[in-house]
Parts: sequence; structure tokens; C-alpha cells
Amino acid sequence: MADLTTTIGPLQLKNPVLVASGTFGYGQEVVGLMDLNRLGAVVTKSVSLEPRPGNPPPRICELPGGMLNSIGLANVGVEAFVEQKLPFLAALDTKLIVNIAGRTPDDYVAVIHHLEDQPNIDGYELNFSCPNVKKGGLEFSQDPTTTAGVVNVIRKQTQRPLIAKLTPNVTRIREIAQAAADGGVDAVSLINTLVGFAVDVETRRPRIHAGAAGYSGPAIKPVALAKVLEVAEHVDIPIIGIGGICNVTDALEFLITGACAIQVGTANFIDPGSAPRIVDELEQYMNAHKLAALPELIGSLKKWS
Amino acid sequence: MADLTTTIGPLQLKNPVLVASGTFGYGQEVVGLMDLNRLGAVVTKSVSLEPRPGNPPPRICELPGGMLNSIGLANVGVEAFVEQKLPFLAALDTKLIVNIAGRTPDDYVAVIHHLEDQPNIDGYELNFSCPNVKKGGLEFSQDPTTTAGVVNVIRKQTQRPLIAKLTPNVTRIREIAQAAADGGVDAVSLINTLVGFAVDVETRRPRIHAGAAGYSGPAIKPVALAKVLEVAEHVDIPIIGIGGICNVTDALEFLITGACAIQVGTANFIDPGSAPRIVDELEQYMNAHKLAALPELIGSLKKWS
Amino acid sequence: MSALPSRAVCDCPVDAITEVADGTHLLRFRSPVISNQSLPGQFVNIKVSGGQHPLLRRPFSVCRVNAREGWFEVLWKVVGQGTAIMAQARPGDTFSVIGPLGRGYTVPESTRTALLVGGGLGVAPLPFLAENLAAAGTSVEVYVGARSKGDLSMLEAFGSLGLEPVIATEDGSVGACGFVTAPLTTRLKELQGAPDAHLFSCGPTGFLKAMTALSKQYEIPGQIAIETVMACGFGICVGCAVPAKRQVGTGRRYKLACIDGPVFDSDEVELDG
Amino acid sequence: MSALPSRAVCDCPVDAITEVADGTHLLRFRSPVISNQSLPGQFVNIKVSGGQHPLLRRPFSVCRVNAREGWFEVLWKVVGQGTAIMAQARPGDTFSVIGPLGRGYTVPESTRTALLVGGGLGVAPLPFLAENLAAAGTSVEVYVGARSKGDLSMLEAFGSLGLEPVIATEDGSVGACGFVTAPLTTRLKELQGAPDAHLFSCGPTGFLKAMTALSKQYEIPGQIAIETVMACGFGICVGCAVPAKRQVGTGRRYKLACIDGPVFDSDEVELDG
Ligand SMILES: Cc1cc2nc3c(=O)[nH]c(=O)nc-3n(C[C@H](O)[C@H](O)[C@H](O)COP(=O)(O)OP(=O)(O)OC[C@H]3O[C@@H](n4cnc5c(N)ncnc54)[C@H](O)[C@@H]3O)c2cc1C
Ligand SMILES: Cc1cc2nc3c(=O)[nH]c(=O)nc-3n(C[C@H](O)[C@H](O)[C@H](O)COP(=O)(O)OP(=O)(O)OC[C@H]3O[C@@H](n4cnc5c(N)ncnc54)[C@H](O)[C@@H]3O)c2cc1C
Ligand SMILES: Cc1cc2nc3c(=O)[nH]c(=O)nc-3n(C[C@H](O)[C@H](O)[C@H](O)COP(=O)(O)O)c2cc1C
Ligand SMILES: Cc1cc2nc3c(=O)[nH]c(=O)nc-3n(C[C@H](O)[C@H](O)[C@H](O)COP(=O)(O)O)c2cc1C
Ligand code: FES
Ligand code: FES
Repeated sequence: MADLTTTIGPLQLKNPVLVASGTFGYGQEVVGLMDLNRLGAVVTKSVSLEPRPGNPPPRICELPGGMLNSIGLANVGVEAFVEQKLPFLAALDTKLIVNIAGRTPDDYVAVIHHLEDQPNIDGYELNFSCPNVKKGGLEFSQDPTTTAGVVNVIRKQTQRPLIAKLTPNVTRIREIAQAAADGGVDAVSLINTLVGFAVDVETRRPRIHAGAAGYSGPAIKPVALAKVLEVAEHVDIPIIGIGGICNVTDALEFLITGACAIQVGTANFIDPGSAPRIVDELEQYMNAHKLAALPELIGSLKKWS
Repeated sequence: MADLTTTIGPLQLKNPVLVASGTFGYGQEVVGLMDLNRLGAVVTKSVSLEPRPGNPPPRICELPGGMLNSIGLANVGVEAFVEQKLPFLAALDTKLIVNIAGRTPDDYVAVIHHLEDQPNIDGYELNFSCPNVKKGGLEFSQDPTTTAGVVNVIRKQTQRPLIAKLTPNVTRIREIAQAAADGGVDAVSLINTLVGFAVDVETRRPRIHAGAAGYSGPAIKPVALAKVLEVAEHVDIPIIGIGGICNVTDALEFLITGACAIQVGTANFIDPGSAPRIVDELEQYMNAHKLAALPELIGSLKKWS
Repeated sequence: MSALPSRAVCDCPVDAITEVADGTHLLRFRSPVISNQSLPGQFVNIKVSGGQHPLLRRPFSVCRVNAREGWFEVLWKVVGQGTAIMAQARPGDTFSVIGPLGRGYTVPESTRTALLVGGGLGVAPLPFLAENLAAAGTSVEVYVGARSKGDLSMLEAFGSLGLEPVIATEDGSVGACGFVTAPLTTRLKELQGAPDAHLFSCGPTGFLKAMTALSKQYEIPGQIAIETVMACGFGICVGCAVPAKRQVGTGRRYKLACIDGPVFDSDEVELDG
Repeated sequence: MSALPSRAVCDCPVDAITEVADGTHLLRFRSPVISNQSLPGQFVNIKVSGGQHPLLRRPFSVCRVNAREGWFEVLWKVVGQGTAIMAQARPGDTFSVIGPLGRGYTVPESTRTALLVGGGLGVAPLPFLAENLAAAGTSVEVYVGARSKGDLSMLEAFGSLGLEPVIATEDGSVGACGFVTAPLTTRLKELQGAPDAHLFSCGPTGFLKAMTALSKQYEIPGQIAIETVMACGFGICVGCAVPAKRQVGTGRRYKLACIDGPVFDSDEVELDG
């Protein structure tokens, strides 16, 4: 029987299959549709300091092999999160990672302050694809200096595991990942959505109200894998792989390339049972390939001669 | 009858439908499979100073909605191009744009020297996704200063229309496009391939010999449109839209977003008749929507209220 | 009210599929779970292909249900890729269906006269609602509008309940010529302000706007079943937002069509378009 | 030699489709153009679905041709998505086919004895070649290897030409037990160095390597039909490169399987794998 436990820096998980922020609500919505306790960890929807109503519709549109979204980080805010959402999540038999969004470094700090004295939180994932108000809307992780700056501030606030979730919309993601590592995060999550755009050619309007939006789903998997490869080859930090993962083959591609865990995103919408199925099939693959434990798989990419 | 002529800076084309470099060979391969004279222009495969054998196989792999390639700029070199390929292309009843690849700014200059005294070349498209040997493999258009530098050198060599073909693998493509514009190019082509990666989970080897490769096809269209939108909104330069265009709806999305012409790439492999069909259907769309001429369509994106 | 805790992901075999009107199909799925739990106005979310094309599920109202026999039906018109694939279904094929989903119609205790109004394919959720109302002894009146005779469907379903829908077609090929709002308005004038009358409607946005206006004008409260694009159908994507009319506090507020709806009170949400 | 200028993009109706062996299908397309222009060893590139999934065409050898009646056939085994879709084809369906493509087998003037050797589905291009050779009066011997009896196909095609293939199956269920190289080697020993004998083979890479080795060992020149992944099939993607054995000048050189091949002299290209 293959051992599925994995380690993300200081975090020990029973298996490497997580669900991605913003694609699993606050967990409660999925009750009855899948067994949450089968997950390696739950990552919550991004929580911000204040509640946010989100963007006007249309917020989503379907594309071949993917979708665009601009939800606008709609969420209940950290206070309501602690009161209304945390109790359910904390009672689950899986690890809990709270994803945090902010417009300024202080926003992240303030959210963490609200969460620090809550037990049963196993780590924070920092959504660095948020537009940074001070930097004219450039996402936090689009620039190494900004990334290092915000990480430095946040690292001082907590002993809990910190994961920086990076945007793929950059020239050299290795530089951003290195800056985040230098700043003291324990791992990086790669990737958040690609910037995408679509037009309705009859109305000639953008298909998403906000205009450019986040592209997710199977179509972005090759790009996500390339980002994981780049960071795995150049930076010494644990990687959580994200992007278009729908089945065990997708998950294996990320693990082999160097991710020590993966997150299932858009696939939850189509099949909320995807993540537990990947856990089962991963175990089958490892047994069939006589792999006793995950480290034999992680980063086991072979080069062409 | 709608007027399909379009203007790309100093270039006048009979219609806005071109074929993309590296996806149409040197034109001759396609004889009998489509009518080359229906094209707004032919863009050749990248021509380099010396002939290049290209990369070891596997060079390509299919993905859902797209493909990866790492051909390694296999080409006959500029001398053989002039002798063996140019005569056929020059005799066509369409414009001819020669795409040029180099590893150093001098490479581009040298190729242009070989081409300058050849008649019937209507412009040069500069493939700036080539790894720059002096910049440690960073693509020429991954940095505004490098882009401006190489454009400055090339601009001095020719009066012919110059088009900079940019890589999408950057943080802010508007800065690169602005640098290219400032350096004196007449237009930008957006986009070259995204960096992508795929793994064969049975052999655990990369599916492409070279490792990371170029992702093209319908799956990259939303990213390409977002890049066109970004440049159209921020830089005053004609744009040629490229990325996943297979049919007239795709072409319209690019034109409406702000491209004044488009290039059909991967779709040529599947259906060499795609480009002429888009010309026909574009005319039908314009007639149906009572648009007399292309400028009424180009950049006609409506915003949500 | 919502039956959230009882919804499930089910592999449902196709019992039967019929083209009941031009391009309009009625499909009967076998599913004891879904047929047992569904309420009128709820919907199911169907994976129409085994592969990833189209990627997302397609939502359809539960049209008719037989809990005892363990089946439910959906009614749809082919409008794109997903609905075209579904039209190719054959008995014995199996589809992954999530359901029942959303908040259906809520029949106020006071209701004695229920006016069910369907515009085009908006007729879909009404047979199930009519059946439940009829079984509860409520007086049911059905109004159906369509472009033309060939677009009408489910009339027998109402007939078998002893109900005779008032029909209007835009081309006059059957029933009154024009919009169904005309005969409905005549009736609403009679009912104006009646405390025991209620309007239940479903149809395209323009039609629902008209229903909302009539509801207000004739003081007959109403509920509307709306359609939005949905990525999940059960509350995790937050993509199906509809602006709320009654704002809580300041700033914009949104309802989620998939869990707060798809049925809303007619003065609850903004209908654009 | 290549018939490049005559290839075309054709919408070809399916005349007939048969499962001729376990998971192996033979499909007859109607196409006066392609059937008229094809040469043995050439291939066609088929768009297997109307949509974009799979995105690329799928290449198949021309298996049999009747130019007079205007049809050609392809033979394939279901190995993935594309070949599975094709297996669903029904008479009357239409596929977009590009062909004929590539450089087929070249029969040297001197050839009096032609040995045709197919490994597994590598039998596909051989019926067409056998027919042309037989018509030209060349003595043809056919060798076919397969895993098991159920994997064998096209035997009647050879039979109808009066040819009786020598068969070997790995499980011994029919013919010699083991690889077809065994009976072939026996024959090659007899022929060793014969100037009028020629080997024409097609099959998986390992098999082609064995053929190349035998060709060399017994001094009987041979041609092999190879398979590579292809994006276009007609020379514009430059994706189907195979390393050339005979290098021109220094550095690596490649041949393109789709236009320089798929048939090569057996000492022309490197076979990896
Ligand atoms: C709660 C709910 C219940 C529904 N019930 C029914 C029903 O009982 N019968 C029925 O025929 N249809 C119903 N619909 C609409 C149905 O879901 C769409 O027609 C279907 O998803 C279109 O899929 P497609 O792939 O064929 O079309 P696509 O190719 O995706 O699109 C074709 C056209 O349909 C529009 N469309 C796509 N998705 C939706 C959607 N979710 N809502 C509205 N328009 C859409 C597109 O904008 C486009 O114009 C319902 C929708 C919702 C949200
Ligand atoms: C010139 C040429 C002629 C061919 N003739 C025949 C023929 O007559 N009969 C026949 O059955 N097959 C033939 N093939 C192979 C055939 O093209 C592949 O089996 C087919 O493309 C697989 O498609 P798929 O979608 O079913 O498989 P996929 O899902 O794409 O892949 C399934 C498996 O097949 C392998 N494969 C995919 N494409 C190719 C390819 N082009 N060549 C080799 N392996 C591939 C993949 O690596 C994978 O292991 C030929 C290939 C070439 C290049
Ligand atoms: C509808 C939607 C909402 C999302 N919301 C968030 C979010 O709130 N915070 C965040 O960090 N990522 C968010 N994401 C990004 C996902 O977590 C994930 O990084 C991305 O979708 C790529 O993975 P996928 O292709 O598997 O979906 C969202 C994605 C989608 C599709
Ligand atoms: C096989 C292949 C080879 C290519 N070769 C070149 C090239 O030599 N020079 C170049 O500028 N772009 C090259 N490209 C990029 C295309 O011109 C185009 O920018 C890209 O494929 C995106 O368009 P598409 O999605 O329509 O294919 C190549 C693309 C492919 C798929
Ligand atoms: S459709 Fe996903 S939240 Fe409503
Ligand atoms: S398959 Fe495209 S060049 Fe050979």
C-alpha cells in the first residue's frame, strides 16, 4: 500500500490532493456531493478584511477547455468568516488553509490578526494575484521587490505555515518565487489564473463585465506545468501545483515535474468528486508502479538523453 | 460589398487575413490545398542567417485544444531562402512579409542585408521570441530595454515596414510594445506561443525533447486577446492579432478588440483552407452587419455600462 | 425552500427521449434520489458529454416528476453545443446529473388561485408545479405564450391534470394572436389585489420583466424563475450573481441564482437586458 | 515518387465500414481524386471529428484502392480518442481527408522478387503494394506477424491476388509460433545478396529495426514505412523530423516523415525507441 502523505515545508498532509481557493466555497456548499475528509487539505475562498459584494454580472463565461471569471473576490469578510464559516471547516478531519486577499500589505496583516487566535487553522495561503493599490493595480506577485516587501511584513505576524500563491502573468516566475522564499514563506502555490479576454461578436461587448478576466481550466495546464518546472529547476522551495487539474494523469504531471501537492480548481464545478477520485487513482498508480511513497514520484522527471 | 482592405502602418493589404510564421512553410508546400492569392499577406517561416537543422524529435505533441512545439527554428538559412524559396513567394499575387530570427541584434541585421536588394518583399516581421544569447536566453522581447535596443539597430538598416512579433511571456506587454514603437517599428504582432510543458506519466519524460515548448492553438486565444486588449488600450501602434484563430468568429474577436489584421497559425495544419474561408466569412459578416469598411470594425469594442 | 442537503451527484440512465415540438426535446431520467427530493422550480445540472467538451454542466428545470416510479423529466430546446449533444441521447445512455438544486417556487399558505405563466421554454418547470398545486386543491390557471404552434409543448401534461392552458402565439397559429400578457392582463384585472392569488412565472428576461410589472400593477404577488450562466450550480463558483433590488445597507448586493434562486420574488432582483 | 501536386482536401463519404479483426476496422471512402492519385505507401490525413477534439488530423496508410470505382480504404486499430471516433463512422457520414500524402514505396526497376513484411497493423499499406506489384508481374511474397489470430486482417485481400501470406503469431494461435522474422530469415538466407530481391516493410519501430538489420545482414535492400507524430502531414509544421543516418556535411540532419517519407530506404533514418 503506497504511502500518500506529503510534506509542504512545516505542513504534513495525509495526501497531496487539495482544493483550490475560490473553487470550493467555504466547504459547506459541497456537503452531500463529496466527502470533504478525503482531502489532503481544504483551501478556503479568499478572505478579505471587509466583506466584498463582488463584480457585476456577467462574472463568468465558458470557453473551450476552460472558463473566464471575474468574481471580484466576493466574500463575507474575515469577521463573518470566523463566526459563520470557520466552525464548520475547523470540525473537518482534514487540514485547513485559509486563503487571504488584500489591497495593501496592511490588509493581509489585519486579516491574519483576526485569525491568529483561532485554533484549527493549519496555514495561510496568500493570494498575491490581488491588484496592489499602491502599485497602480500591478498584482503583488508581478514584481519581486513588491513580493519580498509584502512577505517580509506578513512573516513577522505569524508562526503558522505561509504559502505565497503566485500569478503566472510574469516574465520570470522564478524571480518572484525566489523573492517569496527569501522573504520567508514556506511554500509557493503555482498558479493563479492567466489573464484572458473574450468578446461576444454580436454585441461587440466583452463576455465578462469587468473586461479582462481570469482564465482557468484544462486549457491552462501546460502553462501551469511550465511555471512549476521553472521554479522547481531554479528555486529551493516546496511547490503546490495548480492549473487545469481534472484527473490523476494531470495530478501526476505536476507531481513528476516537482510539485509536492496539487490543488483541484475549476474541475470542482463540473465534478465535485474529482479530488477524492484523484486520491484513489493516485494510490492505484503508485501501487501499479511499485512506488512506496510520494517522494519517489515528486520531481522524478526524466530528461531525454 | 464590404471593403476588406486594411492598413498596417505603411502596409496596404487587400484583406486582413494573413498566415503566421512557421505554420505555412515557405508557401509552396500548400499549393493545391488552398489558393495562396486569397491571403492578405504571406508571412514566411523564420529565416535565420545560417541554416538550422532544428531540434531532435519529439518536436510536437497534441494537447486538448492546442499543441506544443519546439521545432528549434529549423530553416534553410537566408541564402538558400533567397535562391530556392523567394522566387515562388515573390510571384504570388499577395504581399510578402519575411519573418526573421536571430540570436544577436547583428543576426537580424545580417539577414536583412541579404534581403534588402530583393524586390517583392513588402516587410519584415522580427521574431523577438528568440532566445537572446547575450541576455542569458531571455527572449528579445521579454525586456523593454533589450527590445528598444535591437529595434534601434534594425530600424537603421531598412526603409521597409518593420513588424515586431512579441512574446506573450511577460509581465506587461504594453511596456514591450511601447519600447518597440519608440524604437521605430511600424506594427506589432501579438502573440507568439506561450511557454508550455507536458509530461508523459508512463515514461516520466517531457513530451517534447527540448522540455518546455511553445503552446499554440485555440486554447491560447483568450490570452492572446488579453494581450491585444492591453496594447490597444495603452500603446498607439497598429496590432496584428495572432493566437488560436480558426474561424471568422475568432478573427472578429481580435479585430473588434483592436487588431487591424490577423494571422492564422496552428489552424493551417488542420485545415489549410481556413484563411481563405475567414476572408469569405468576414465579408459576409460585414455585409450582414452593414459595415462598409474594416475601420468600422477594428477596435469597435463596446464597454459594459 | 431549498432541499440542499439532499441533492446528490447521480448517474442517471435515460428512460425515454421524445421530440415534443420543433427542436424541443423531453427526456425522462431514471433516478429515485432526484425524483424523490425535487420540488417544483428546482433544477438539475447535467454533464452532457463524457469528455471535456463542453466543459461545464448544463442546467435544466425539473419539468415533471414521478417519485413513485423513480423518474423525472427535463424539457429543452436545442440552442447550442450542449443542448444539441443531449438531443442525441438514446434510451440506456447514462448522464451524470447533480440535483435537485436551488430554491424552487414557494407557495404561500394563503394561495387559492395560482396563475402559472410560461414564456416559450419557460413552460418547463410548470407541469411539476401545476401537479403539486392541483394535488393540494389549489385552483390552477395556466397561461402559455410561444412564437408559433410548433413551439408549444407539454400541453397534454396540463390536460392530464384537467387544466386547459390559455395559449397565445405571436403568429396567431394557435390561441390568441400576440403575447400571452394580453389574456393574462384581462384575468389580472379581475383579480386585482386579491390576497389569495399568486403569479408563478418562468421565461426569457423580457418576459419576466413584463411579469414583474404586471405583478406590481395588479397587486398580485409573484415569483419568477430566472436563468443565468452557471459554472457550478451549487454555490461554490459565485459566478451566477444577480443584483438584488432590496439592498441591505449601502453598496451593491447580489443574490446567487443557483442557491438563492433560481426562483425569486418578482421584486427581489434586477433583470437586465 | 511523390505525387505532391495532385493531393487535395476532399470531403469523402463513407461507403462501408467493417470490423475486420478485434478492434481493427476497415473503412472504404468514396473519392475519385484520392483513389486516382494514390501510390502504395502513401497516406491520407483524416479530420476525425467535426469539432476541435481532437484538434489535429490522424494519418493512415492507404490500404487498398480502386481507381476505376473511385474508392480507397484505410485500416486501423483503436488506440486512442481519434481512432475510437473513427470506429463510430457509419456509411453516409463524411470526413475531410487530405491526400494522397508523402512518398510511398519505390519499386526498383530490377525487382523480380518482392518480400512484403507487415508487423501488426503494419500490414495496412501492403495490399495496395501487392496488387500493383502483382499487376506488374513481379513475384510477391507476403509475411505477416501478429500477436494472435484475432489481430490478423486483410488476409483475403492477399488471397484474392493469389498470394498466400506466411503467418507468424506470438501466441502460436495461427501460423508459426513467434515472430515473423523467423520464417522471413529462412527465406532471406536463400536469397542472400540476390540483386533482384527487395524488402518492403511496415510496422512498429522495433520491428522496423529488425527489418533494417536483416536487410543489411542478408544484403537485400529494403524500404521501411515509418510512423511519427504529425501536426500537418504536408510539410508546413516541420514537426515530424526523423534523424537522418547519412549526414550531409557536419551536424545533425533531419528528414521529414510526411514529405521525405513515410517510406525511407532502410539505411536512411535513425529509428529510436
Ligand atoms: C436554473 C436554470 C434552468 C434552466 N432550465 C432550462 C429548461 O428547463 N429548458 C431549457 O431549454 N433551458 C433551460 N435553461 C437554459 C439552458 O441551461 C441553456 O439553454 C443551456 O445551458 C445552453 O447550452 P448549450 O450548450 O446548448 O448552449 P451554448 O452553446 O452554451 O450557448 C447557446 C446560447 O444559449 C445561451 N445560454 C447558455 N447557457 C445559458 C444559461 N445557463 N442560461 C441561459 N442562457 C444560456 C448562450 O448565451 C448562447 O446564446 C436553464 C438555465 C438555468 C440557469
Ligand atoms: C504516415 C502514417 C501512417 C499511419 N498509418 C496507419 C494505419 O494505416 N493504420 C493505423 O492503425 N495507424 C496508422 N498510423 C498511426 C495512427 O495515425 C495513430 O494510431 C493515430 O493517429 C492514433 O490516434 P488516436 O487519436 O486514436 O490516438 P491518440 O489518443 O492520439 O494516441 C494513442 C496512442 O497512439 C500513439 N500515436 C498517436 N499518434 C500517432 C502517430 N501519428 N503515429 C504513431 N503513433 C501515434 C500515441 O503516442 C499514443 O500512445 C499511421 C501513422 C502515420 C504517421
Ligand atoms: C471562479 C473562480 C474563483 C476563484 N477565486 C479565487 C480566489 O478567491 N482566490 C484565489 O487565490 N484564487 C482564486 N481562483 C483561482 C483558483 O484557485 C486557481 O488558482 C485557478 O483557477 C487555476 O486552477 P484551475 O485551472 O484548476 O481552476 C479562482 C478561480 C475560479 C475559476
Ligand atoms: C509548429 C510551429 C512553428 C512555429 N514557428 C514559428 C517561427 O518560426 N517563427 C515565428 O515567429 N513564430 C512561429 N510560430 C508561432 C506562430 O507563428 C504563432 O505566433 C503561434 O503559433 C500562435 O498562433 P496559433 O495559435 O494560431 O498557432 C510557430 C508555431 C508553431 C505551432
Ligand atoms: S453557479 Fe456557481 S455559485 Fe451559482
Ligand atoms: S507533419 Fe508537418 S511537416 Fe511533417
